[in-house]
Amino acid sequence: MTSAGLTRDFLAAHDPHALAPLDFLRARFDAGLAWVQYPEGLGGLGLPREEQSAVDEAFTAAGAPDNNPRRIGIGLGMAAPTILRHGTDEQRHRWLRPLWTGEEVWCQLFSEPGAGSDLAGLATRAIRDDDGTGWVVDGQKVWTSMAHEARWAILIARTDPSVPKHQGITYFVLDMTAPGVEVRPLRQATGEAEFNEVFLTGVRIPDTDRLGAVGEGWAVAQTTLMNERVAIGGGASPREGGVIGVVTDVWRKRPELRTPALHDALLRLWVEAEAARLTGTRLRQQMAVGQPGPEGSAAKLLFARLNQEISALELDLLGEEGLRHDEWTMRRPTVVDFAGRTAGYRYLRAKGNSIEGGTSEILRNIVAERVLGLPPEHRLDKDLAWKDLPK
Amino acid sequence: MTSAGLTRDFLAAHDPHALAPLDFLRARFDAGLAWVQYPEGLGGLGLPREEQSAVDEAFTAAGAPDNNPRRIGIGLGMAAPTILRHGTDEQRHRWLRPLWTGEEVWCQLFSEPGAGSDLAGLATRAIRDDDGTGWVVDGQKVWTSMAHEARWAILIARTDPSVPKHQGITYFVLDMTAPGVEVRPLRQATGEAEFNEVFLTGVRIPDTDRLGAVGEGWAVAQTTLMNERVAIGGGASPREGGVIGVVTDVWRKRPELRTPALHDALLRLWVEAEAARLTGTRLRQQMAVGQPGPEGSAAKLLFARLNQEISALELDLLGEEGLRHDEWTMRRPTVVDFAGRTAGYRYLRAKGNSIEGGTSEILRNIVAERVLGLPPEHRLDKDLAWKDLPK
Amino acid sequence: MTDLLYSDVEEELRASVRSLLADRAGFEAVLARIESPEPVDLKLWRALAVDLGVAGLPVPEAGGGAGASWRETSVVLEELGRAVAPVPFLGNSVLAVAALLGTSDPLLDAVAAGTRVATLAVPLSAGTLKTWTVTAEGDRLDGTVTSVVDAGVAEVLLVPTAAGLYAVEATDTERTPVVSFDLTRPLTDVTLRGVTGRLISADAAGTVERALRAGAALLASEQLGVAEWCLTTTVEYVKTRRQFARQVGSYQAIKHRLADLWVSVTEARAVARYAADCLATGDPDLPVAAALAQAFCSPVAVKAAEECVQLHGGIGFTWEHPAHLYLKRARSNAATFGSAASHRATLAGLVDLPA
Amino acid sequence: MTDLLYSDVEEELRASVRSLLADRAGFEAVLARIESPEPVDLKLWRALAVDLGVAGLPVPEAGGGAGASWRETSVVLEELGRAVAPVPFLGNSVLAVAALLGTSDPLLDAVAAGTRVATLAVPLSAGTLKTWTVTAEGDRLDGTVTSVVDAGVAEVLLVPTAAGLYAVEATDTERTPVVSFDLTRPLTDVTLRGVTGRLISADAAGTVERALRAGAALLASEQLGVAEWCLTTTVEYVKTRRQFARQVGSYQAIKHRLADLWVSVTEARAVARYAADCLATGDPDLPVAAALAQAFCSPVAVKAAEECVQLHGGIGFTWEHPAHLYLKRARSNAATFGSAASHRATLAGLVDLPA
Repeated sequence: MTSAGLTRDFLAAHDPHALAPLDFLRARFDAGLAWVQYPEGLGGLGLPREEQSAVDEAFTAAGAPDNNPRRIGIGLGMAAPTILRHGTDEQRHRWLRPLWTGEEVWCQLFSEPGAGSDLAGLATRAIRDDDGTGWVVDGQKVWTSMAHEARWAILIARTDPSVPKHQGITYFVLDMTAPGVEVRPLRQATGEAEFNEVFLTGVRIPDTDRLGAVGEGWAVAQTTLMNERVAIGGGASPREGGVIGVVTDVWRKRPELRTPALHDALLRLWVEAEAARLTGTRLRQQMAVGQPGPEGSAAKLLFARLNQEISALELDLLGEEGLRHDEWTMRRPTVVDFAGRTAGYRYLRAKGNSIEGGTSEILRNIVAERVLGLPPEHRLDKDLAWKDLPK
Repeated sequence: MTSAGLTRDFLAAHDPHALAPLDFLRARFDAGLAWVQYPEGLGGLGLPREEQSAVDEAFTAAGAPDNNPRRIGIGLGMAAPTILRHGTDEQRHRWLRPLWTGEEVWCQLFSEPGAGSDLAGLATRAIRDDDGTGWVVDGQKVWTSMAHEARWAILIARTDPSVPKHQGITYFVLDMTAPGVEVRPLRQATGEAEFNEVFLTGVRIPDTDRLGAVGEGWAVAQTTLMNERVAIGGGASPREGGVIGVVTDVWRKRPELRTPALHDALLRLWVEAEAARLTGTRLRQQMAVGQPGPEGSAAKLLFARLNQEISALELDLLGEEGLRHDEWTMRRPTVVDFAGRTAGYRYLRAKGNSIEGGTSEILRNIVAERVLGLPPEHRLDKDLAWKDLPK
Repeated sequence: MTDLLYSDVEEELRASVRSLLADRAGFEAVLARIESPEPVDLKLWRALAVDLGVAGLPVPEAGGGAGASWRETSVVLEELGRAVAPVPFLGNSVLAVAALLGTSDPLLDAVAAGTRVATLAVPLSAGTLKTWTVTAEGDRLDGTVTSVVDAGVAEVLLVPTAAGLYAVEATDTERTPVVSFDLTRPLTDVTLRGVTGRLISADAAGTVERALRAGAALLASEQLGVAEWCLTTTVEYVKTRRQFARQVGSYQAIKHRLADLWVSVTEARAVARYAADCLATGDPDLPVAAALAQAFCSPVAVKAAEECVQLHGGIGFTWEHPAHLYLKRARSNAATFGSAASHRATLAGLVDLPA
Repeated sequence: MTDLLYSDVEEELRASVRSLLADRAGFEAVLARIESPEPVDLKLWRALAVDLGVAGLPVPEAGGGAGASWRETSVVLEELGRAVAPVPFLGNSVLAVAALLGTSDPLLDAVAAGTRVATLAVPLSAGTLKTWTVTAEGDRLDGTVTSVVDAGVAEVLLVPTAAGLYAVEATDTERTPVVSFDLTRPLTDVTLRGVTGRLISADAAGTVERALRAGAALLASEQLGVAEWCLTTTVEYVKTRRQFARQVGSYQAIKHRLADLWVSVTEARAVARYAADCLATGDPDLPVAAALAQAFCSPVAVKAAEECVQLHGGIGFTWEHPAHLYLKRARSNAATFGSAASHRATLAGLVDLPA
């Protein structure tokens, strides 16, 4: 039967308004309509990924509850594909269902204060415990969204410092309620704390929560990171979707702010935003016909630059209003609300776009080396043991 | 006696309108009023360099002939200071007087097709001749202005390929009329040939025309290059001097070409040009009080970028006229006439500004490493013998 | 949904055109030709028009054309841009075809077949044309049009006047070659003194607007081709050129600039494809797509050509290296069918962002 | 000839101010203060004003000042910019002093001595002021002025009205703190309801114009200070921070960006010095110099602060790192005394480049 037919049947059998939302979501998962490209028994039907959007639309049209995908984005976008690809059957069955239904929130413990762009340089240590059934982890992670709400974390840690850095890393799933896990808010330039620092002190992880082989963590992490970049660059949007729509709205509604110089500056950015949007559309068309182009890196580079330039223009436009802010209170947002705050907030928050999820500098390296085939940077750190690297 | 007094006396004794120009110039040289900072007997009086401009002004006011400084710029700006610093007494006396009077034009044989930014990588070979009294030179030089009019060239050539590249170079003065010197025009994107390629085939140079010790040519060349950069960046100019004056003139005279977008673009460039001009003024004030700042590199970077952006704006302004050119004839100009040709000529010629005399990329390296103290580029070529370098 | 990809048919067409151009319009041949008495390569043109049949791609087969669409035309333009090939494609197969397509004039047959070269007598720089420099008294035309593309080799000129669009025999006019800034795209000043014209359309304004809009939409593909050649050539050069015993392309500042350029070219492809598709499908968004195409692709091509010259160092500044031809084409294109700034001003009206 | 260098006296003054700020306005202290109930550091202000005597540098000694010039003021502003120090120097020692200098009002004594803090009641964003939001009926003033710098701590407000410039006691007004985008430069909305004012000058327009022009000319030095701090701090950081076992500052793309930034800062220094010197010497080119100063230095400071955040990576985006304070100051300065674009428009009139 087709996914459309199965969806119809499911909705006929399960009234979204009668069932409790969690029961409805669990049933949907069990029917294989969560993510149809996943295997049967794991929320899917083994169908092409393209069929999912029609399924989602049918559920939305029927008024079905959703799993609050922005809240569980890290689980959906990064943990799940990694567990699916590298997990054991037991691990998949344990984690994927509550992940998808939103019962369990996930976070990502990758970056460290000393390992940002150079993620593989990480220093968090995992050492086999005495009885050999698990690991003891010590270290500090940073830039962790949702750590304060998360039940589980995907974690990479160094299990062998005596080999070159990419070889001594292992990938774990960490229970965030385990003793020794301390989460502290990390305040940003905006005054908020979207992110956290996570301190790990003698935290025990059972070996059954390791994902992939010991020392293979870097390869496993690639699955996570690849999915992160697709997620950040992705998303179809209509013309004037995103931050450009905010500033065009101001322009249209407030003719008293207009000047000839700002007019041309606005039009330049409108053109750039529309070009970036069409580039994203073309990328999705390529992916749909199975030509995954390298345009994903372009999309993320453009997204960051445009958000920054457009929000700066908005400040230019606002003049005195740009000198005034709404609040600097330390808050703990779970999703970034670009449109709901002041232009100043957008300006500051957008500065993070070229740092988080891969700096623009690293993305340019990736484009230059992987797309254009230019020679790699001179590196000392590929062959030396991690412990012998200059720090 | 002061240089002002000496100038007065000299002009009283030598009527510039009565003497033949060359005789007048020779007499001026012999009186030490050519370049007062040079030693006595070599056209100078050993006085501070700052006194020269008053002397020059007095000669100009008296209607004295000049030595056509743009035509002999390479001799004045590069060869002369190098000969003064590194030449023997005999060499100084042989070359400096006819150089300054303009009787003998000089050119510079440094760059090669394979050695542009990496000048020290040059491949032109000089080998001791059989009787040990001279050298035989073979190789190809490029980007040589005035080679077709020059009597002498300053030349660097490799005398020892078995040592690292900076150590195996020797500095010579080459007689451009010697057998085996072939000068071919090098046509540029503008259609003209300001420059030449110079092919050297078994050219003999007497050892008495070597400047500095064998193998010390790179150090000697630094004197030449330092003076080149000062020359390119230098020069006081009034507000709207240079290419910005050309485009402001078009703007003022032809209101029908104006648009709001171009207006702001023009003002941005006006601001940039004025900032660059003030930067040059400040540089000269620093040099005058003996604080030679590193602003010289900034001046050359700015000069190139501004010429390029301003000439592009002029094309934007001209619309249809920019589609039309004056001529593509292969000509051999001796000085670059930025103002006398079309906007399209300026646009094309300005592209050379960020390449000639040190590319903008190399200048940024210099600023980053020498001014900001950032780590040097990773290099393979400092310790390996020149002959063993990858080419 | 607009299709921004290339179809298999389009890729086959591209391969044929590229192969022909590689054979017949190599750089040395182009360089030799542009200073010769015959700067336009009419033999190459015939091979394109007659052998490959690309002179009238969007014209129905019944009308002498190939029965394809403007999308295929845009692919040909990409390749012509990559080769800066001196053929009268822009005048004939873009401007004249676009002008004639809306009419039922029989001239379209010959123009689409490539057997009679035609062009539209407007200044190449015109983004729109609101006044006419040629007047019609009955069927007698008088006046001058400057900087007309491909008029030097055209047999027929389509001349707009207040009274309508006329076809005139090119040999009846006085044609003065212009020293063009872009040597691979010679321009001609055309003067008509009592020349007899044949009325093709009473609506010159509408016809010219349609043709110039098609021109703006499709020129983006030529600009994409120019930019791609510059990017590809520069990337290859910096991989082989060594300075300080390292490939120039191993220096990170160079790498990042080329990465940024690649991003821009990637965007230009999406934008140019969008414009071509809107034109081919009669999408109501065409006015926006065409203005966007020029506002975006025009500076990208210039940037690519400028980086090409700079990153080649001295050699890129010589007459003997192809880079200057691309720089001149890119810069000339930036003033063709209206500047990027004028297209931004057009967009302001179209998308309700008033001054 | 304009002197664009720093005199020995200026360098000594710089050293004193820098040393005081290093002791008393370190980053942690500033960060703690900006969210406290007293965001402005009046103890530091007294040390500057009374101990160092920099509150009224251009005021003749007979008038309570230091008998120096606006050049020395600009050096103090460079240092205050380097420290983003929260003191009422801009309101008091630039705006109020400039407004009072042209008058013979005795208030200048106290303001120049730093014993009574004053500011000019105009919106900080104003490049020029053509209409007044406060009206005077006899000596009774009514109205509101928004976003006034240093009004929160000022004792005296200089209030422009159509009838002239008045001095009012700050405590007689209603002052509402603004949540300022730049936390180190708190703004205040000031409302006057029948407040008694003392007429200082009948020519409010001329006085305000003079003060705002001095503000524009001198703010460039603060912007230079901000830019210099950002450049220096970033250069130091990339020398020590390692990624991939290499100093971040060894990557050429980073090096070139910092070299370009150094060039811009070098230019900004020449431009800011020129403006300060023109102001100090009453040079007739002052209007051009002041507009140029803002048109050029304002974007340089923003660029420097943006590069500082980006090249610090994640740490530069945290509240605990000073970079964000400089970013906020630079961005806020870009909207202070008129935007760069508005100063370009002013230049258009001054140097005969009409629209």
